[in-house]
Formats: sequence, C-alpha cells, structure tokens
Amino acid sequence: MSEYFELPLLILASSMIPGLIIFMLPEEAVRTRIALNMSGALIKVMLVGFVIWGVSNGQQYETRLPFLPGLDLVLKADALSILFITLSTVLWLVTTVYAIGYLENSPHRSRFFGFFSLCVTATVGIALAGNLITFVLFYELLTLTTYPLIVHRGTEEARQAGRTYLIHTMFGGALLLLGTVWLYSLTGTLEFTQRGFVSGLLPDHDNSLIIIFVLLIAGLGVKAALVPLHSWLPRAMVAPAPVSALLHAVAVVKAGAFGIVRVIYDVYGIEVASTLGVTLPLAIVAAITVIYGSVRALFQDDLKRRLAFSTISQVSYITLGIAVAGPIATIGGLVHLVHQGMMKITLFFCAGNLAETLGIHKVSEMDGVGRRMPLTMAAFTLGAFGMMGAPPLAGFVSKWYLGLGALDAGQDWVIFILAGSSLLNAMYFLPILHRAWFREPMHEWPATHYLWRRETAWALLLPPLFTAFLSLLLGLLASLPYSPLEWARFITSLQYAL
Amino acid sequence: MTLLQWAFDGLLGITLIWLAWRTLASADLFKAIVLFIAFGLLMSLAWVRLNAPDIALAEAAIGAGLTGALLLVALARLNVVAAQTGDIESNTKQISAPEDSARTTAVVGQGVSNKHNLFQYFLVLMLSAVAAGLAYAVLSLPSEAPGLSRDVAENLNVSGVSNPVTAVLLNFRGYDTLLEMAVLLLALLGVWSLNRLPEQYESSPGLVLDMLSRLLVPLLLLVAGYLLWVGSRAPGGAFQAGSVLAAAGVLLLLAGWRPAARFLGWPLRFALIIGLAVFVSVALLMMLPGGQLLQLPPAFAGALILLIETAATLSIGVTLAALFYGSRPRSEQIPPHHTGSGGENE
Amino acid sequence: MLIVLPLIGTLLCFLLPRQVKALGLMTALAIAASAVALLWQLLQQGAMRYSVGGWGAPLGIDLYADGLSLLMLLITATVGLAISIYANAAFKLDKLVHFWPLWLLLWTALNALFLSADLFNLYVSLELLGLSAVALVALAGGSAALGAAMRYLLVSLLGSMLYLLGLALLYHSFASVDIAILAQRMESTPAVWAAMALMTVGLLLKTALFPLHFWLPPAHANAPAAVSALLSALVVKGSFYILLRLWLEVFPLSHAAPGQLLGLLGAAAILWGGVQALRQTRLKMLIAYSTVSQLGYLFIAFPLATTMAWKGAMYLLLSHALAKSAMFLAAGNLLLFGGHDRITQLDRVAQRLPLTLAAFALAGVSIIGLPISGGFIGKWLLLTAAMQSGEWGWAVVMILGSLLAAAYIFKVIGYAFTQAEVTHEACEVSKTMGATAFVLALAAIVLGLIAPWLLALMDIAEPFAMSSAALNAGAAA
Amino acid sequence: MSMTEFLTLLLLIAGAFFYIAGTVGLLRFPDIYSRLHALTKADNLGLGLIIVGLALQADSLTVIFKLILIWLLVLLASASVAHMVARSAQQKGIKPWTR
Amino acid sequence: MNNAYLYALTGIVLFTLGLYALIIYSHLLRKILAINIMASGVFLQLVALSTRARPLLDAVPHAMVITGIVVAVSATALALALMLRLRDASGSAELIEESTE
Repeated sequence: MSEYFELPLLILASSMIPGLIIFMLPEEAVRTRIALNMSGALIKVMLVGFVIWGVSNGQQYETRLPFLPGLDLVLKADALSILFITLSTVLWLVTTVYAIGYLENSPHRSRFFGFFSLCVTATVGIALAGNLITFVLFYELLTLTTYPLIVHRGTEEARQAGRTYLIHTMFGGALLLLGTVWLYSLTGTLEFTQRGFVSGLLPDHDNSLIIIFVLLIAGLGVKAALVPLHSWLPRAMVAPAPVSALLHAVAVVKAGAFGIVRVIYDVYGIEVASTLGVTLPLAIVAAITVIYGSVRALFQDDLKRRLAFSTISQVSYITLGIAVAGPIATIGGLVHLVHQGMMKITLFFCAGNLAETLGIHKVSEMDGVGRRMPLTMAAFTLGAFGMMGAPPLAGFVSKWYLGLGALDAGQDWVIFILAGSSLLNAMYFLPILHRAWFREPMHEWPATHYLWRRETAWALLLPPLFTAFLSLLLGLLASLPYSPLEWARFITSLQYAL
Repeated sequence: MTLLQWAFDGLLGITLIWLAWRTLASADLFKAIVLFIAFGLLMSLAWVRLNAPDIALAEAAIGAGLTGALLLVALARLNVVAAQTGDIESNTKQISAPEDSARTTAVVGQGVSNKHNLFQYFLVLMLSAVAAGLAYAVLSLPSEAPGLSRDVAENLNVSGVSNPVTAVLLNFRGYDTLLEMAVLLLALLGVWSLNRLPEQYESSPGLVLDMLSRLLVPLLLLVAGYLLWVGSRAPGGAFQAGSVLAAAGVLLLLAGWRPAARFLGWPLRFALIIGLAVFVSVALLMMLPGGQLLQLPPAFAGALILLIETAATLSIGVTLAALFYGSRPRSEQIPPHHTGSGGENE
Repeated sequence: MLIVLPLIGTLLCFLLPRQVKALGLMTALAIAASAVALLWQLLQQGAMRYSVGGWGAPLGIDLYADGLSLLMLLITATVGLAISIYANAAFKLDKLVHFWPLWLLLWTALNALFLSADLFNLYVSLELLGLSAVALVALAGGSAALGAAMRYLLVSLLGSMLYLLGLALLYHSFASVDIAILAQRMESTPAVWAAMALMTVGLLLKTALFPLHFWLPPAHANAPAAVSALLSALVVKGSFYILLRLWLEVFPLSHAAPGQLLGLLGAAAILWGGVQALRQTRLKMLIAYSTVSQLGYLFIAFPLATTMAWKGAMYLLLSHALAKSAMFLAAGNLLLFGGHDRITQLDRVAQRLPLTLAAFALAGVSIIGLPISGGFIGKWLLLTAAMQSGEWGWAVVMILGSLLAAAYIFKVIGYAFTQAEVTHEACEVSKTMGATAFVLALAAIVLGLIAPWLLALMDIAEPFAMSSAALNAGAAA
Repeated sequence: MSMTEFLTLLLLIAGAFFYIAGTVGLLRFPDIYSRLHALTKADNLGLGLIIVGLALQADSLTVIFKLILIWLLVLLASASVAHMVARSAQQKGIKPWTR
Repeated sequence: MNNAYLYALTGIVLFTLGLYALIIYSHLLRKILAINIMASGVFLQLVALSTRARPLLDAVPHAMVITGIVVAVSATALALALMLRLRDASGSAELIEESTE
C-alpha cells in the first residue's frame, strides 16, 4: 500500500458527498446547492492538480479495498487515468457553472444536481479504476446515474429516450460483465497491468480470448457509440443541454472510449491484441463509424442531433487511433480524448445557449444569429474549426498524429478516412457558420435583459468561452510539458517501451 | 402371524382404502364427512393393530371426533350461507333423500368436467407410477429394524414416566411438542384473525341434548382427568385428555351454552396459553441450574411432566373447543367499557 | 433463546392486546439482540451443537448453528426488525392485535427452522411457518387475498405431507432424523432416492420453484405490504434453507442428474418469472413475479455445486431478502398513498414520495445485480463459478435474467420521472414507512461492500465443504 | 376349551348376529324412523351381549366396571342421538312411512 | 415378516389417493378432506414400519404421529375457517383461477 492511500478516495468523495447531500436538500436551497457544487468541483480540481504533480514525480497513488476474496477494489492514479481524470474534472467545473445558469428556476433541481454529481463520481471512478472489476462497477454506476439525467425533463419523448439508452447500456453492461467473468475465470486476476496480463494464456486459449475481446469491446462500444450500437446517442439529445454536453464530451461516450483503451493496453496489451488479430477489425469498425457519423450529421437539421452524430464520428477517432496499433497513432487517439472533449463541450454549450436564449433548435433557424450573440457564436466557430481539424486548433494536433501514426503503422487507408471525415466535417459545420455570420436574420430577435441586450447570462456565456479558449490553447501550446499531447506521449512510451 | 390376523389386517386395509375413496368421491359432501369420520374410527382400529394405543386414542378423539365435528359445523355454515343466498339446497336433508344427491352433484359435487378427462388419465398414470415407486422403496427396506426403540428403553427409567410415548413426547422430544402447542395456538390465532364467520347454524338444542350434556360433561371431565393421570404409565396423556375436554366443550356449545362474558376476556386468553406458558417456563427454568433447555432432572421429571401436561390439557381442550366455535367470542367485539377486565380491546 | 423469545412475545401480545405495539417492538429488539449475541458466540467458538433436553441425537433433538444458519438468523433479525417497525406504523390497532402474535410465531418458526438439526423438528417448524404465513396473508381480507391464502395453505400442507413421507422413509432406513447422523449413515438405496425425491418436491413446492410457483404471485401480491415483504424475503427462504441443508449434508452422494434438473428448473424460473414480471400491470404482481425469477437463481448453484456457487447463491438469498422486502414495503407505500398500484399511473404518486421511490430504485439495483450491491456480489460469485466449471450456459441465463430484471424494474422507475400534476392522495404515508423501506434497500446495497466479512462468516464450520468434497471426489474418480 | 370361554364365544357370536341384523335393517328399512329403530335397538342389544361376553374374560373388577361403563355410555349416546335425529326429521316434515 | 408392510402399503395408497383427489376436485371441503386422508396415509406408513422393531416398541414414530395429528387438526381448523371466509367474500367455496390481469 502506498503512502497516499486516501487520495484517490478523496477525489471520488469530492463529488460524491456533495451529490448525496444535494439529494436531501429542499428545492429552495439554491445557495447551499451552488456552494456545495462549486466547492466540490474546486476541491476536485485541486486534488487532481496535486495528483498530477505527484505522478509526474514518480509518486504512486493507490487505494485498495477488499471487495471479494482475491479481488479488491482498486483505485489507482496512473498516467492514463490522469489524462481522463483531468479532462473530466476541469469540464465538470465548467459544466457545473453552466448548469447552474441553465437550470435556473426549473423543477427538480436537487435531483438533477445530485445525479449530476454522482455521474461525475462514476466517471472519475472509471478513470481511476485499477482493475477490470472496479471499472465494471463504475461503468454500471455511470449508467444508473445518467439515466435520471436523460429522462430529467419527464416528457414522453424523454422517457422513450431513456428507455432506448437503458436497453443499449444494460445490454452492453451485461456483455461486459460476461466478458469480465470469463476472463477472471481464466486468469484469476483482473488487475490492469502495463501491456496486459493475458499473455500467459496465449497459445491455448486463443479462441476464448478473441470471444472475450469481442464481448468486452461490444460492451464498451455501446457507450462509445460504435456504429451498430450507436442509436441511443442521438435520441438522448432530449436531455438538458449541460447533460448532453457532459454526456458527449466526458462522461458516457468517453467512458466507453477510455474503456476500449484500457482493454487494449492494460488487459490484453497491444502486442497480444495484434497477435490475436483483433485490432484490425476494430479499426475497420471505428473507421466505418467515423464516416457513418459524419454522413448522418450532414442531413440533420436539428442542431443538437447534428452535433450528436458528429460525436459518434469524432469519438471513433480515439478507437481508431488505438486500433491502428502504432505508437504515433496512439498518441493521436489519446490526445483526441482530451481535445475532442474540449471542443465538443464548447459546441454543446453554444447550442444550449441558442436554445435557451433564443429558442433556436434547428440549423435552419440560425440565420444571422452571429450578430445577436457574437461571443457565443465565436466560441462555436472555434469549436467547429477545431472539429474540422484546422490548424492551429486542438483538433488539428490530434488528426495530425493520427495520420502520421497510420502511415507509420503501414495502414495507409486510414489517411483517406481522416481526410474524408474532415471533408464531411467541413460540409456540415461550414453551412452553420455561414448562416450564423453571413445571412440576414429572418426576423427580429426578442430583446432580453442580458448584457448589451444581446448575448446571454454570464453563467451561460463564460463556460463556452473558456472551453473555446482552452481548445485554442491546447492546439497552440501542444508541445509544452504537462500538455495533453505530452501526457499522451508519456503513456505511449510506457506501452510501447520506446 | 396367523392366517386370521392376515385376513383381518388385509380386510382392514382394503376397507380403509375403500372408505377413503368413497369419502373423496362421494357426490354429497355430508356423506363424505360422515364417511371420513368412519374412516377415522377404522384408522384407530388400525393403530390398535399396529400396537399403538396412544395414537388410537388420539385418532379417535382428535382425528375422527374433533376433525369430524369441525368439518360438520363448517359444512353447516356453508349451507347456511347457501340457504340464505338461495342458490344451493341444504345438503343435510339428504340423509333421508339419497335420490337428491344426483342433483346436488351438479352444483357442489366433484366439479370435474369432461374436458379434464385426458388430464385425469394422465394424472392417474403418474400417480400410479409414484405409488409403485414408493411401494418399491418401502418394500426394499429391511424387515428388521430396531429404530430408536433401544434408546428409548434404555432411557425410560430416567424420563420420569413409564409410558414410552409420553416419555418421547414430553421429555426426549419435548421440544417438538412445545412447537406443536404453538401450532395449535397459531391455528386459533389464525381463525380469530379471520373474524366474522357466519353465524353457526342454530337449532334449539332440545331437552334430550340438554340432559345429555348435563350428564356427560362431568363424566367427560372425569375421563379427561383419568387420561391425563394415566398417561404417564399407560396409553393416554395431554392430547387425548385435552381432546376429551374439548369434546365436553363442544357438547356444551352444541347444547346452546355460552360462557359468561366476563370469562371471555383475559381469563379465556389465559386458559388458551397456559399450556404453552408453563411449558416454556419449565423449559427455561431448567436452564437455571446450569442444565440445557428443557432438561428435566430425573428426580423431578415425573412431576414436571405432570405439571406441563395438566396445563397443556387445559389449553388444548379450550383451544380445540374455541376452534370449534370458530369466530372470536362476542364479548371481544363490544366496546371495552362493557367488559369488566382490561384485557380486551376494540 | 432465539426460539423462546418470540414465543414469549407471542404469549404476551396475545394476553395484552392493548400493548401490542410496545410489546412487539421490544420482543423484536430482544430477538435482534440475541441474534447478534449468537454471532458473537459463533465468532468465538465456531459452530455450535446444542442438545435440547440434554438427550442428544438420535433420541433427543439437537440444535445446530454454523455460518449458514447464523446468516439466515441475522438476515431474519434485520428484515424482521425493519418490518416490525413498519407494521407498527402501517397497520391500525385492530389489525396489529392479530398481526403481532402471528408474526412473532412466524419469527419463532423461522428461528427454530434455521437452528434445528432434526428433520422432524424441521417439519413442525415448517408447519408453524406455513400456517402463520397463511394467516398473515389472509389478514388482508378481500376475496383475492383469501383465495390466495387458501391456495397457499393447500400447497403448503401438500408440501409438508410430501416432506413428512420422505422423512418417514429416512427414519425407517437409518433410525434417526438428525441431519448429522443421517449424513454419516447415508447410503444409496431406493428408499433414500424416494425420500430425496419426496422431500425435494415438497420443499420446492414451498419454495415456489418454477413450475411449482403458481401459488406465489397471488399470495405475495395480495397480502398486506408488510406481510408480502416477510413472505418474499424470509418465508420462502425457510424451505429453501432446509432444501439446502438436505442437499449439502444428507444427500451429498447423489448430485449429478437431479442437480442438473434443479438447475434447469431454476433457469426456467429466472426467464419465465422475468417475462411474467414484465407483463404485469400491477406493481405488487410485478414484484411477486420478480421473486419467482430471483428464486430461480438460487437453484443455479445446485448443478455447479462448488463452494463458490453455494456462497453466491447464499449471497443472492441474503441480498434478495433485503432488497425484496424493501421493494414490497415501497410498493405498499405507493399503494397506500395513491390508492392503487397500477404501474402506468404511478407517476402521480411516486414523485410525492421521494424516499420511497429511492428505496424502490436502490432495491432494484440490487435485484438487477448491478454494482455495488449485494445482488452483484452474489451474481458475480455464481457467474464466476459457472465460468470456472466451464458451464457458460448458466452464465448466459443469469445475464439474461438480469437484463429482464432491469427491464421490469426500469419499467416502473421510468414512470416515476414522468411529469404529472398531482391529483389526489388517498392516505398519508408516515415518514417511518418510507424510511424503513429505504434503510432496507440501503442495507441491500451495503451488503455489496461487506462481502469479505460476510463470506468469512459463511465459512464458520464450512457448511459447503462436504458437497464440494463429494464433487471433487467424483471428478477425481 | 373351558366353560367360560365357550360362554364368551356364544355371547360374542350372538352379539355379532344382532349387529348384523341391525345393519341389515339399516340398509333395508324404508324410512328414517324405522331405520333408527333397527339400528338403536339391535345394536344396543348386540353390544350388551358382547360386553357380557368380554366381562367373563376380565381379570379384575375394574375392568368389568369399565366395560359396563362403556355399555351405559353407548346406550345413553345412541338413545339421545336417535331421539335427536328423529326429532330433526320430524321438524323437517318427513312423514313416517306407511304401507 | 409381519403386517408392517401391509399397512405401509395401505398408507401409500391412501397418500396417493388423497393426492389425486387434492388435484382433481375443486371444492375446498373436498380438498381439505383429501389432505387429511393424505396425512393419515403418511402417519400409517410412519407407524407401520416402526413395528419392525418388535418385540420392542419404538415410541418415537408414535410420538411423531401424535404430534402430526394435532398439527393436522390445527391446519384443518384454519383451512375450514379460511374456506368459510372465502365463501363469504367471493360467494364460492372453490378456488377460482385468477384472471391474468
């Protein structure tokens, strides 16, 4: 046991405890709730900062709780988890601010923020999970806590969306569990290890391992919205905007992608996975998802739906990067985990702002909106260009590495996918920008009491600006120490023993 | 064994089976119950043949007698309701009019329609197979088996009684009996909790019954006391005595006697539980000098068993009679200020 | 002590109906305390054998307490205590007067059952259990409840008869009805096979394993909420416990084929119960069918018959007891509050009772077997056991069962989030009632966190060792 | 065979005969009243004979006393029951059978 | 060889007969009778086989049967009361298959 035994637990508790308290608060206790939320989020940021500092100085952070005989619950801060945990922590803080503004005066706020906090707890748990069982545990917890958020509005549509979501994720969870149990019965351990722990089984249990791999990836692929399993995601758009933002940028989708990374690196190990020949099919599935998502996004008029399909496509970059199985592509995939989150959350914040302030839900209604809400749309533009992969934004960095990596690994076809996808991205984002900035408004916008009678409330405006700014920074300063890119390099070096 | 004994046993067995079949298959429920009582009486004959006089007594008193009474009174109540709602004729008159039974069959009879025929055949087949299997299993048992007879015999002299059955019931396996008393109490609690049974079929008891009960009740009390006393040495004991006591109660109830309201409060409750209470107290007291639960020291065992049995007899008798009466005594249903004692409610 | 206490309570409650509330609660506390005392004792000295009356088996009756019985007693005490508190709040005095004595007798029966090492004594306890359960079901009144109670009574008596006949065969084969002695003398004869079949079928009837489950849903759905909780959580487990003991200790020779059969029936129960639950429109019926389904899991352990599988089944049993009682209590609250339990119209009610709803949801988590909950641990153990034996078919069934459970539970919870204006409320639901359900549900979750400790308790005297040893021997041969 | 044993046998057979007669009467007589008549009278006599027969075999006076008690009780019971059955039949309006 | 097996077999037949009737007949009173007859069959078997201990007397099954008889009468009483209540509430002394609502 290491000397900082409690730290990972504290990170969990910093969102869990406020969450639990919030449940018990009466609806009217607005200030207390805000205070709780914000302090939780801030504390978490500080803790994570401390952990980053520690890990980069070679410190070990591990919490081990007895769970079952021979099987512990392990929370461990390694390089990979740091990457994810930082992303979720920062974005949680931002989203909390946004949600407080967004949900002013709507009913059931205690319930909402309670589950919201728990949802983040689950995400952080996934990030910190040190073995597969802990991972599964938080993975299911995530399912449970996001469900109430998706159905939060309580409409029939929301209920249906929640149902679809549940059917998918429960099924995925079941597959994941089955794979986990099978693996456990074969190996007797589930501890995440650098470069995997299954290599001992290699010659004899090839087939079992392949099936387990398929089970695990299918289970995770549901949340990561890999193509045949993606259909819950667009429907879940009925959730309030902060939820969609978090869902897409951090929590659910990323949890799936992160899980895939974990499985390939720390359960199987990239070498074993390649030997088994499972990476190429995965890459193909991911590639299909990339293209499919982009194409579908092209035909959506509903702004949030278009963004949703865009997510499907973008998240698969991560999977693609991992599955291409070369060090440089890996860097690209991992860094995209962070970059995509940053950009996508910006886009969703902006979409939420439009809907909340002006009642705009559709792309076709966006004519001239840039004049009404210039700052929001500026943030949106930054995010959109990032998605297209325009330099010097964050998206460019990840795509660059992905492309290089593919070439490096001899998978030239991936380049075409990337190029095609970027093209498609441009095709569905540019018209939006064009409408927003260059068309005349169709009618007068209703005046509001916000600043300069334009824009929107501070709490809604600042978060997208902040994240847009960050995604710009991430692109510009990608080569500084502690940047996501550097972390991704670090992780990759561990995996490939460079 | 002589041929005569074989013939007798065989005949008895066949008669038992035939009676059981007639009981279950007869169209008329009243007849079925009467046959069931006859079945019970023949069963006690079988017990005697099997060298089990204790069971014979218990079967005659409880199995045939009280169960029969319970069944009859239940049927009467069923028919009272039926007569009130007017959909079914009373079954009771069929003792004199067997021709009617065909008609009644259609209403309250077996209720087996033709569509079940196939199922019935299947069932018969299945059950025959089960019976055959069981018979095979039984016949495969060795023909000589001492069971626990030696253990019982060896320990009999320290059990405090000389009737082995009583020894087993109240000493060796007294714990079973303790729980069994609880079951009896439970049945009463259950019946009472159901509340509001239809009023019993009241007919004026008539002079003869009145006289009979006056004559018989003291005698029955005497018999109960005798059975209780003799239980330690010879066939008899608390259950038999209790059921005789209950028979007295049933007779009184039939003759139209109702206990005074002031006895129906906690005195009645007290009488109902005293058997169990004494049993439990004795069981616990035995732990005081460092013994096990229910460990009766041989020196006092006889006296203690008698004590337990006396209390048990009272409780069994009252409980069974109360079961026969059915619903909770009426005094409990009137507001508390009408009753003197503080035990009742509602 | 554990047996006598509730009996005394019964007597007192019966004698002094006015004070039932206080008396009953005091008794319940005392029982819980003595269960904890027993825990302490067992931790100190391991398994205990106690001869009632000092005679000792085979002549007298032995009590026996090991990890298995201890856990059953503890769970009974926990659930029992909670339900006692709930009942005091839920029933009016005129019902309580009946409820308490009956319930304490039921408790007596359960405790007696979990402690007894004597098959005939178990029979008497079983009757006590069955009759008191029937009487409690009938407490609800109304023709549906009475009919269900009647059916239950008949089934229960039939089960007892089968059991008793089997017992007779065993006694006459081996001149004892003590479990330990029988285990020593056991051999494979036709009579033993017949006894095994009879007793197993009898107990299965009472445990309501598919396809002998037909009586359970109406009985459990129509009883008063507190009683439903008792029935689903504890009563069916009583007969299962006996079955477990029999199979673990008395009949360890003869596993393979009958075990497979039980497993298959269990699997059928999981699926059938799940599908039926999904089809119900009334909440309590849904929960009752869920019990049918969950009981099926317990039987998956029979074909696997490894220590891990047994422990998994036990774990499921415990967590199901907690979760299901919480669920029934929650349903009772909803029913009381809204005056009905039609699932599609629950939205109007559910949002007014957040604590109750939370209880239902948490209990649901455990029933589905999601982490972190007792249900998850149980399923994990069972799944692992199945996988290790290479019998992945059972694992698939279990996973499917979980999915079904998720489907029917979220079917309910989904409605709870729907926006709906508040209409009428039939009756006020006290805080206590919501809190009790919630605490029970929470306990089911907590069960997921204390697994190492509980599993260690199960190891007291290694109740499962024998069957796995037999299995290993069979594998080696 | 001693004299008492012979006597016992005789009495028992006679008792059994009356029982059979009573049973035949129960089965063959036309209405409830006459059936009662056949049953009670014949059976009481049959029982009496059997009791006497058994009493001859008894070891002690107590046993004889008990046997007599049984006879008396059965007499009492059957008389009362016959009365009640007849009365109930009459109340129900069942007419006695006439040729 | 003695009459143990004869009575034991009788017991089995009674048991089976009762079981058959319990399943076939729908009137509750009849079902209750059937259970009682089943019980008699079981008791008979229990005691009959114990006579194999001759010349000694094996009292344990005897005690068991007495216990059993008392339990049976308790159950019968409860069943009858329940039947009457059910009849009161539903108007029929038979079990109705509940509709699959």
